[in-house]
Amino acid sequence: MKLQHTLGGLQGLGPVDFQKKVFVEKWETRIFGIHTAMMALSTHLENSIPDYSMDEVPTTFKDIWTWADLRRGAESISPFAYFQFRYYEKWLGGITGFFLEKGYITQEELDLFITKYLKEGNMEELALPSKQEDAIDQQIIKYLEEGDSGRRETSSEPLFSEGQSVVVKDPDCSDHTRLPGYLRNKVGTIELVYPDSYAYFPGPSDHLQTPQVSYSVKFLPENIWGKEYSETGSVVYADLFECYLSNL
Amino acid sequence: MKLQHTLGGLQGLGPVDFQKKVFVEKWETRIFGIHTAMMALSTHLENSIPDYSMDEVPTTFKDIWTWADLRRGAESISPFAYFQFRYYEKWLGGITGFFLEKGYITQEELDLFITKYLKEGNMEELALPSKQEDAIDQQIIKYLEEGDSGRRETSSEPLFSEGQSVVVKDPDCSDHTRLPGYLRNKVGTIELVYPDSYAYFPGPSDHLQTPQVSYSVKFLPENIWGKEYSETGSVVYADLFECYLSNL
Amino acid sequence: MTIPGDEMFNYSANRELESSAKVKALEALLIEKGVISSSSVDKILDYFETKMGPFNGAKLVAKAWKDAEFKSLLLKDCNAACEKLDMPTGMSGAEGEIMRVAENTSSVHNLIICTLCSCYPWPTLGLPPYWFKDPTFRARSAREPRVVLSEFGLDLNPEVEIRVWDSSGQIRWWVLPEQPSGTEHMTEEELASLITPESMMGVSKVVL
Amino acid sequence: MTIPGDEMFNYSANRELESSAKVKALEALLIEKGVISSSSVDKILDYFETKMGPFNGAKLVAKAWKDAEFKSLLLKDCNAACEKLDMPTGMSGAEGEIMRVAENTSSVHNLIICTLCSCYPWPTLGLPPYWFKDPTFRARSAREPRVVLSEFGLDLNPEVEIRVWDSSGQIRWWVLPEQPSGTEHMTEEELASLITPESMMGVSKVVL
Repeated sequence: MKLQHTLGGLQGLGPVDFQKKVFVEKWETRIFGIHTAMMALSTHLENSIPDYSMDEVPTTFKDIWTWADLRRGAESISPFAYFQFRYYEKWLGGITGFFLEKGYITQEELDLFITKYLKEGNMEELALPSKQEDAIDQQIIKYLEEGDSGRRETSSEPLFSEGQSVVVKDPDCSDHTRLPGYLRNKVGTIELVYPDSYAYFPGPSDHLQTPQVSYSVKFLPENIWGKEYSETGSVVYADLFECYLSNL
Repeated sequence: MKLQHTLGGLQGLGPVDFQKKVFVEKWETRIFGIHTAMMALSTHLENSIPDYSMDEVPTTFKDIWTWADLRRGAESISPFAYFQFRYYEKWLGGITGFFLEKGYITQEELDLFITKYLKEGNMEELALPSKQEDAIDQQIIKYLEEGDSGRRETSSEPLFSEGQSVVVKDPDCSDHTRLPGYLRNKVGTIELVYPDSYAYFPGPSDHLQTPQVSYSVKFLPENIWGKEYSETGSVVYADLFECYLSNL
Repeated sequence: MTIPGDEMFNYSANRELESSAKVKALEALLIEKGVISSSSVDKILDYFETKMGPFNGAKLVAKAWKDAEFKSLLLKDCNAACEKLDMPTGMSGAEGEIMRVAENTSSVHNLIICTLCSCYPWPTLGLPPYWFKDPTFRARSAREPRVVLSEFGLDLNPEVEIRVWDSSGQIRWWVLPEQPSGTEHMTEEELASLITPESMMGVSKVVL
Repeated sequence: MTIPGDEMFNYSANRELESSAKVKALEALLIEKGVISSSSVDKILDYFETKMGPFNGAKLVAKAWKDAEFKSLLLKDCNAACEKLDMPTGMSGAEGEIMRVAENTSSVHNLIICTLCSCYPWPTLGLPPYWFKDPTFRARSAREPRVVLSEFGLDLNPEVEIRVWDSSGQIRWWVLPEQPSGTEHMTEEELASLITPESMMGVSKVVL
């Protein structure tokens, strides 16, 4: 198990930082934008439900990029170092690593630009290269407006029914998962069988690209944290793919 | 659960740093020495098996200090920050915090000395105050030579016997524990019932100051990490106090 | 000893400067290489400033408070409810493909978390604030929601059941907060102005 | 991006200087206040340099290799075995009150770890080296001992069973390594000089 996948319930922490800003530094907006552009230009959208014609988008981006890929990169740091980075620093690390690894850019080019910008100072004022390509921006806005739904027609009967008790499986560690660590091996109750099936993005997330039934599962705190658990009057719901559940 | 108590089995880490030195900086030797002196001067030694006469030792130290106290202090940092400190940095933080909290020294005194030393530079050359007290050093050497055995006469029949399967309990999070997190809720086999009983030091470690039977318990990797566990041909043994075990 | 965790929002100027240069270098290279267009990032940021933000959620909540039929629809099918109102194009777009709303009442309080990352309903609430992404929030809210809420300044009556929704799957959850008393006479616009992103994720109530 | 974890043994000079000043200030104050004596720390360090160190363990191992009866005693009752030899006073002292030895053979390899902290048999092995205290070692050795040993340069035959001993209780474990072939003619002193702390914790073998 990766620590990043099992944060829920970790103890010995301090108070929450109740910072309401979305971005605390101006530069963070840019890496958010780059990530979102990559999501919108990902080749896998060709097979999405909205009618995207990815072949016609004049971008040189020719890879799959989803949340799962972002998480793989950002979470590949050792957990002992992971928490020394602010949220968007990890995005910056993961995304830069991806473009270097795939050969879109080289370390030399990157260093050259970084040195240049650092030398010129007052970064916010410096202009970016001008190379406008409206059709790219149109695809990006289309993606933002039409999205990439994981909902698929139901293809199989649900294995579990509402009110049924289930045990959460404990599959092997993966690059990215949609199963919160603190629920592994725990007993819950099916609260709701979602209509239709759901798939997660292609890529490094267990085997979730196969559309499957998914459930809202209800967990009592005593079944997660044990009888000694002191906080009463609360309950946890999680949305879990069928592949994560088994019979009690 | 504190992350510091459940390191075993954490994944997504890098290579081990195979540093063979005991101390990587000269200053680390001093905090190790201070901690060990505190262990040797702890008031609880009055009740230890070796014949210590703590009342007669001319130290102003009048507290209990054991490994458990060191761990409480060193492990009280949020796990998200914990790993940013080297081993003896955490000792330095925990021990300094203890002396401040208990009023042996004040923050002002400490800051005054730190500033003075930083100003004078070349710290290794600076002399420490000279206040020799042979009887303190004698107690320290006596402690190093005679120790503080946790072994006690057997007072109760063992609840479990060799070859028996047991389940490890999952008690509430504490300041310090002797139960490795990765073994909680896992099934093992009693390999050996240790003769006599054992107590752990007084202080913040579950309820281990009560002498009790302890066991060497054998765990198969598939029972800890699941069937998917890929490394075969290994087995884990842990020494567990009876209070951590229950019937299968 | 300075605890590095304390510096979360106060890193050295140098560190921020380096990140700043690095992201600028990356964006410049991606434009030069034809991966993105020179206005792509600006277009995206503009979209979240003008079209998709907590003002959408606030509008839906205010409408639900005034219109019981709309409220039932919102709770039954959030995406269908969005289509009923005069909302921007894209309410079922990125990160809002399937949204569900949990209703706060006098006896039930809902809290939305994402322990694995930071799943958030973009069309109705915009982008997630830092507290939602904070690892300490993610860790503690799953286990001790009442204590965490109280640290946020929200002391709930012990009889109120807390329902924590961990957004681990494909559904993006958000909260229909309770209407504060004394606001019955207000217009939808007036009501909407009271509604914060925090109240729509369940870490605070709407107050007059 | 520099990963701070990579700096483990290479912190900034400033950081080390501050720790240095802080520990010196602490020691000075403790001396002035009469908590410890001005030579206490030096006496403790001297004890581990001259009396308690891996040279004791090496002596016991060398003796066990030459003397089968002594070896049985060492494996049955390590503390009793220490009393049989001409060892320094204190072999059952601090952190050696109850020691046990696990024997490596051609089919079994033992590895001692402490996932909770850094329990180590002081009288026979002295103080723990940094690798033993490394959180990455502690985390990985419990789950993938074979891979970790191989990273340490020790590739074990797949048929060899690895027994990992997590020192979670009151017993301080250490390893009786295998005697390398070709050393049968050596004296105990010659043998002892081959034996490293690493071999007595199971992350390496004794080699000629």
